[in-house]
Amino acid sequence: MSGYRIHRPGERINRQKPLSFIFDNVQYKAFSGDTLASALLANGVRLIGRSFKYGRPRGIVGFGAEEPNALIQLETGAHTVPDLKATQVELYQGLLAGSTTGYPSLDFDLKGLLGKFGRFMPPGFYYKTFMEPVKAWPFYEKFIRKAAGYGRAPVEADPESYDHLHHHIDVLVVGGGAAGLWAATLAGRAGLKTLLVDEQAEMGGWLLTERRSRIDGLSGMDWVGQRLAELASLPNVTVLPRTTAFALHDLNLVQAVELLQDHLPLTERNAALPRQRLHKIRAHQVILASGAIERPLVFGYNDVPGVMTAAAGHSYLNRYGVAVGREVLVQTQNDAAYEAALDLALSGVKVTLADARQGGAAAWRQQALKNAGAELLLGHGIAKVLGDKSVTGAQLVKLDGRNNQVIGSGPRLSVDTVLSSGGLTSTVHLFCHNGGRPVWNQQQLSFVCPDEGRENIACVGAITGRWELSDALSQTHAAVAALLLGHGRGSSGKAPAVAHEEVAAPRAIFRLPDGKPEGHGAKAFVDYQNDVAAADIHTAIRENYRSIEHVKRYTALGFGTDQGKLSNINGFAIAAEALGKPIAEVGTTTYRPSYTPVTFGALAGPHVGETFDPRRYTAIHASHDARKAEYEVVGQWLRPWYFPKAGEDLHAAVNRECLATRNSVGVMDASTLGKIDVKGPDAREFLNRIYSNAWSKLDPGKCRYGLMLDENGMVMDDGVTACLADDHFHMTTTTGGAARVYSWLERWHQTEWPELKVRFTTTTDHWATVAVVGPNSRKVLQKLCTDIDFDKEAFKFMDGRTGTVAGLPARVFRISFSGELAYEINVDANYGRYMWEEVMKAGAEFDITPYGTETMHVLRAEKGFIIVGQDTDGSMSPNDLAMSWAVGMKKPFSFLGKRSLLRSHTAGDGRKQLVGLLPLDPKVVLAEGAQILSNTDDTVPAAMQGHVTSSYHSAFLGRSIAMAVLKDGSKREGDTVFVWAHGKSVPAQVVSSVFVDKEGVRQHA
Amino acid sequence: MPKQGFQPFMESPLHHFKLDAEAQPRRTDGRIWCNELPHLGYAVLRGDTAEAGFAQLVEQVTGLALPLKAGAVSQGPQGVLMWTSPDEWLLVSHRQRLADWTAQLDAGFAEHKLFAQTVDSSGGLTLAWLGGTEHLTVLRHLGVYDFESIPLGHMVSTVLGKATVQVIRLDTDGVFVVFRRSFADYVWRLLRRAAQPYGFAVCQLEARSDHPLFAQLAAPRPSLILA
Amino acid sequence: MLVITCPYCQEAREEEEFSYAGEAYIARPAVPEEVDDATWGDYVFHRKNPRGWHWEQWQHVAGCRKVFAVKRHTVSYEIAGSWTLADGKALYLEEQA
Amino acid sequence: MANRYSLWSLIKNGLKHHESWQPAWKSPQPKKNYDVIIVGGGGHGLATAYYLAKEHGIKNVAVLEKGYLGGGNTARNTTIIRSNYLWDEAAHLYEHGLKLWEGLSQDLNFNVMFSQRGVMNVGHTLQDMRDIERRANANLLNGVDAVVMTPQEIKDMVPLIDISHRTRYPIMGASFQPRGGVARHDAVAWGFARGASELGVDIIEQCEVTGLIIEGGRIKGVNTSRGDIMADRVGCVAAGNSSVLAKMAGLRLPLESHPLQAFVSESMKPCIDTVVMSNAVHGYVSQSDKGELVIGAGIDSYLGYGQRGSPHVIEHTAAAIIEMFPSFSRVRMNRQWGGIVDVSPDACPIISKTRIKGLYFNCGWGTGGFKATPGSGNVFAHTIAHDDPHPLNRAFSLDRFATGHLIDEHGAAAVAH
Repeated sequence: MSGYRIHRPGERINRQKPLSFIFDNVQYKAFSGDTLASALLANGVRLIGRSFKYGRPRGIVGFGAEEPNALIQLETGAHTVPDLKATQVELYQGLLAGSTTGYPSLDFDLKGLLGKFGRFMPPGFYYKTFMEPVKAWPFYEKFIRKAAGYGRAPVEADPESYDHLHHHIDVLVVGGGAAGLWAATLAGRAGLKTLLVDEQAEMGGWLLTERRSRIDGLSGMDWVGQRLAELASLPNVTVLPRTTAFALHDLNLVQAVELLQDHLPLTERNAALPRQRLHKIRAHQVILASGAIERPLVFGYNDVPGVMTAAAGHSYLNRYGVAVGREVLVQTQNDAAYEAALDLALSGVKVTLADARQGGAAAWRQQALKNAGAELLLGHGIAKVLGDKSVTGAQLVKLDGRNNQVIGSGPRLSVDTVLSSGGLTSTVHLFCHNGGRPVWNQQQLSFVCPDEGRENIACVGAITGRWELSDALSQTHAAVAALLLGHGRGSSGKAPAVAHEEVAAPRAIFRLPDGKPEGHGAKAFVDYQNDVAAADIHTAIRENYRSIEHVKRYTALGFGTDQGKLSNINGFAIAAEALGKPIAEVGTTTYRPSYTPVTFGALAGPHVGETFDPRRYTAIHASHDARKAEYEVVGQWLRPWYFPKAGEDLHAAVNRECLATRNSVGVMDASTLGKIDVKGPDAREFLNRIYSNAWSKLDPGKCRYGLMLDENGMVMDDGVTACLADDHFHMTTTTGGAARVYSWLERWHQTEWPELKVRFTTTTDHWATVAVVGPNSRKVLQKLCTDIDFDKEAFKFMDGRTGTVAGLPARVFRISFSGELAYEINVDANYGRYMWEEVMKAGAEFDITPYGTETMHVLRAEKGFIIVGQDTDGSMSPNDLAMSWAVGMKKPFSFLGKRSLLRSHTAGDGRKQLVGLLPLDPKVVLAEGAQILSNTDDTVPAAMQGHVTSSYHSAFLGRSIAMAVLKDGSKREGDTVFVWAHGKSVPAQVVSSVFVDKEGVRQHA
Repeated sequence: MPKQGFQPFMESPLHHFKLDAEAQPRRTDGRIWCNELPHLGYAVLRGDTAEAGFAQLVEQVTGLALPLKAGAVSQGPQGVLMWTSPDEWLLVSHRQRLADWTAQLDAGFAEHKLFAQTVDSSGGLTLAWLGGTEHLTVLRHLGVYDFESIPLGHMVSTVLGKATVQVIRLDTDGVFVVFRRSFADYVWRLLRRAAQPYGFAVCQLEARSDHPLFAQLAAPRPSLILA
Repeated sequence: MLVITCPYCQEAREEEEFSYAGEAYIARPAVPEEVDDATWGDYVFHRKNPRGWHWEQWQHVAGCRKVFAVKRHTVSYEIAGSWTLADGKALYLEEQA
Repeated sequence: MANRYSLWSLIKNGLKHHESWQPAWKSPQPKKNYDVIIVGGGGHGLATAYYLAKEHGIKNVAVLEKGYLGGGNTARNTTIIRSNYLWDEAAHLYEHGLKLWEGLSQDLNFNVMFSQRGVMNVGHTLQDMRDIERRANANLLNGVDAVVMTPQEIKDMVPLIDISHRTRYPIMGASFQPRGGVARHDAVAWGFARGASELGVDIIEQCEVTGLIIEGGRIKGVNTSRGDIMADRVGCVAAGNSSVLAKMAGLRLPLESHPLQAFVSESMKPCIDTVVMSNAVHGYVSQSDKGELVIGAGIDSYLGYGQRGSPHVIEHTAAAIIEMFPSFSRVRMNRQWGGIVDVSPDACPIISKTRIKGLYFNCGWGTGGFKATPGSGNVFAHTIAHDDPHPLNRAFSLDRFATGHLIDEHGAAAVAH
């Protein structure tokens, strides 16, 4: 047992609230305020996982978002979450967690055995092997996949919900440490609408750990308390803890995810509240105060459980009351780690501090440490750590003062814990997400954000390389004051006073030498999560992967879920050394969102489940439900597909619906068709331009079918348009094309022909449309309507009337998509269901039969009418559809798409045309999507002649029919072709696509 | 327009939620209160403000000044007239009154040979009222527009999720949300879902004679059940 | 995510309210039948696709439904301005001259 | 090969502390003259150079890359490989590519980790299913493997997918290409670079082409950030930047460059063993060998070279993935990025000569370029070597936009009845 509890003044745990939790099937005790990591350490648990490539034992290294190793699986069943960092999991009573790696067990891992051969697994070793024999790769891959990966994906649907919240604010402050709190205070005092977010449960940043500083005479956390109280009193300020700003996009759009309930036991979560909330924040001004993260030094076996960052050791001690070890070696190259060593020593831990610098820290710090009883070794570095599953000691070497070379051996220490500090790395991620570049600061040894920030993005505190609190706060004050001045607001208050302390410069050392050429000694890890060692970077560069992006991609440096927070700068520095270039020239890899991982659920927010996409219903839907309709999804709409009676399947129902309609009367809900009111003195001219056929001579009271082409000459939509008055038209479009056509009309009018006086208004939702179809449809209408003359001569096919149906004002069009005598009644949709039910009542004596889209498809196919999108696919011209009758090539204005019809290929031979097909066996229904061959003995690749677009059993004809597009189809009537699907071919005869009533007697009846 | 006799057979786009059955008197708690104002009359008004007589005719018929500024709303006890586009307005009133107005307007447009029209959209639109202290927050959950910035007497046309809506702000008490019939189910579910954390309740809406929209509820509520 | 000012609604709105409507001011041949296949194909398909400033059309589909012109930089996504089609065209032609 | 990779080479080099590995490719100074210059050092460009050297004996070739090798779309795609295209021309072209993939690791002696785990396209509507049938039958008759699956067969293969009717767009079936799959994207560029370099091709990184030298309607060479480099034949393979290069030659291309976004989850144990794509709900997903879910998001509607897109596109894609895989709601996105895709009007590539003699373009791959990498390089090399298209890319010339002979792979438009 290495770690243990120790009382610390100002600790952030609540000893009055003991908790218990389970990790890998063992129950442990902890306190409210612990993280899973602090609780595990307090219980002496060190081995948390196995490494990615070599299966090496791994333990906790950090204490926050930077943690590379301690990836755990939280909870089980529907609530399970993979890959959480133990350092970020707030502990709650009854928490259940487990390790994610290790097979067959964490303690005894097979990959760990293989990993002993790690010297034969250089970077890119996958690319260099597993190639022979060719067929064996799937076998290798299976093992590689199993060996890789951390947690397990949940298998049950997520029982919790997520939402989004948009903000439009003046100032967003990212980071609730000293700098962020002060920035928010100043912005808040200036009356600006301000939002402060911080990823942790408690504001304070590094002040949560650091105990010695005094700000304006107050202890750090007292000052934090004062700030929070003030911010809470300002109505224009919002403070969101547990909220991680994870992405910054153009124009200061910041995405942040707030963990609303993750810190609560599953049983205490409020089902009415989301688990997490995605904040989408538009801020005029972003102030980045995201601080810095301490990086470790790179040395031999620096991955043995028990090796941590000094900041982590320090934080576990002061924040959580956990001493991470009894005998601790602190290795540093800077002054800050002395604080950790000092607090540990003062807490009774036996501390040795090795400083890579010959001169060590500022004298006062050295003295303080010695006074606390710690041993100090200047000019020393760790050559390698001893121990396997836990640290047992360390071998030190003496370092040259200038070159990073070993000049002698050092002591071999017996310790149970090693803390290392390689200096701080500014958290520049957000600054760089949309194009900002960090700059290398050789004094502070970090890529930092420039002092001047970017337009509307200010950077304050440690993100600019201000490591010392006094510097950070004075820079913050100056930067925010300047900014407020820029907004025309003064700032109130003086910069917080913090005593300046003397600091010795850090040493520019990243990889501690062990006296051996790189690759010969103990593996020294740069990226823990991806098992990238210092030698791997050298190897990659030797192999000419010299761009830092190549180094990253070849070795996987920084690709983990920690996104290289600990490893990047060390990796860049080692690459720089191998390349013989300064770090600044090597540059950084690209920073990409997200800063820390964010659930898909939070990204999707409310747009899942019943609100994933609108379900659009017609006004008559309840009637269809009552008649037990099955539905078809058409665009966003739900349309009745067929209306099965008891015991009927699709085919039985459709046969019945078809026969009833052809023989008596059927009724269909056609409300989903797009409807556009087109009006103006130039409406007719506009239609001439937008449709391929002519509209000049359509009289009021008449309807016409129109084809719309795109400029490529291909059919994009069709529908019937009725002339209501000389300057007024009721246009219909396909259901799926409604929005597109509406936009199409507006765009052509506004961009190309603004001089035409015409306007378009969508009326799709206003009209409920009921199609009454069949020989008895007239009789039904006559029963419902007294003010329209339905006589066949008075109200002809393709006529339209306005009048009263069932007492309702209505537009009635005698149009037919079935070849039958048929009428479409349009009424105000609020009366839609009433109209439908009145039609049902009036039609009862004729056994009126509601039908859905499937019957509609059969009826129209019997007449050879196309459905855009089914019989066409964006490559069909009107000629290809045998619809040149709907193209007015002589119209004066060159309508949309006309010119394209004249192009050499479009006008040429050898294109496919729409035809009818009759299978020689009338019982065989061809497969829609079947391909057509001219010969049965065609071999692959076969010369495909076209395909079947629509195919049905026609109950009316008592046989199967089909529509197809066929190469040169217009000239092939009478040919026998072979219709091929999944290896079977069926002979069919090419015929006209009009199967029923070629003369049109029925629709004109 | 049909006479009152037919109204019992009208169905609002939200009828399947049976809001009447769920509605309770509004209380002054922190909840989100919401309900539909069903069966109002809507007309899209198209015209050219540069044409002499157009604005005058509209005001003469409706008693509502034609709003010329983007997003502006004219209101009176008989209804509202909202700017939706430089040549387009949305008129909302009681169905019967609206039918009378549009008939008069169309006759007037024809008489004065104006390039203008009305398009009845009463079947295609509906309107919900959303109130409670956090009602703007509910909208902020769903839409990217800065809803807190809508001035009183203004409307904004924007998106909530994947639906286009008009949000009308007449006072600080709540907002009116106009949406299309076929999206009504979706918009209602979205609103309900977003409001849930604050406590969502359907409230009874009272006719208020002085209010441009609540006044329109004065007519008897039709039965929603079809025989 | 872009923020686009609609010259009709006279307000900056988020991208989600708009629909992109392609390159602006593509001239449709006045008499399409008089141009050859290549010229027609050029009009239908070929685009400037610049890496830099681009005159393009956006439609405010969730708002006033108007189509208008936007001058936007295709690398920085900076927007120089937005205009009604007519106003923008004058400026565009001036720039091209 | 001087530095042949094998298990033996790993052991040998391991014993020597990996100090004896040779550069995977050489980085020479550019010469003044080459027989052929390839502009663009991504997968397609490097493959072109490799096949020029290997199959056509043209080894005096330079590949010019403005950044680092494979740093464009090669590094930014979602690594899906399939050949189940609808139209004959496209199916034959992509199938040619797929066949090359099947032997690529061995040919290059570089394991590109081509994993034939299959690619599934799910259908959610009756029209989707018609299109799936049509495509599958066309594929089979073109010699491309294809299977049509029922929802239960889908569920058996992908247990985490939701085939219930709870979903907004219930899954009705799928087409499946068993030979499709994924590969390690970076490795493809490196493997071709190494292979080409070995055959004598000069690979020049950090060399930006700033102009094309054209005299009398013939290409003579290029201006670069590292000086002028001359060649009688120049092949441009610059994906999203093709229009920029074309402008240097006074050409306009039927292309628009758009940001395409993608993201990956954290690494998890194997949970999805194939590639699942859905056009209807706009999302596709596979799992990398490292364990990350690799998810393709939408393409932003507007023109852009910014290698970043709008966050709402990512949000919609996450919603689409959850719609199909409700349990992935609790999985976390680790990293997102954008690439620039050059989209042609018919969603098919342009592999073509131009009116400038000796100047060739290979572009317009849109979102489908990665899968074609070897095939694209192979036929483009032929086109350049012979100054005449390979039979497989003859249909993909620029003149189709004048004649109207498009190869419309947009797929059927949404059903419109």
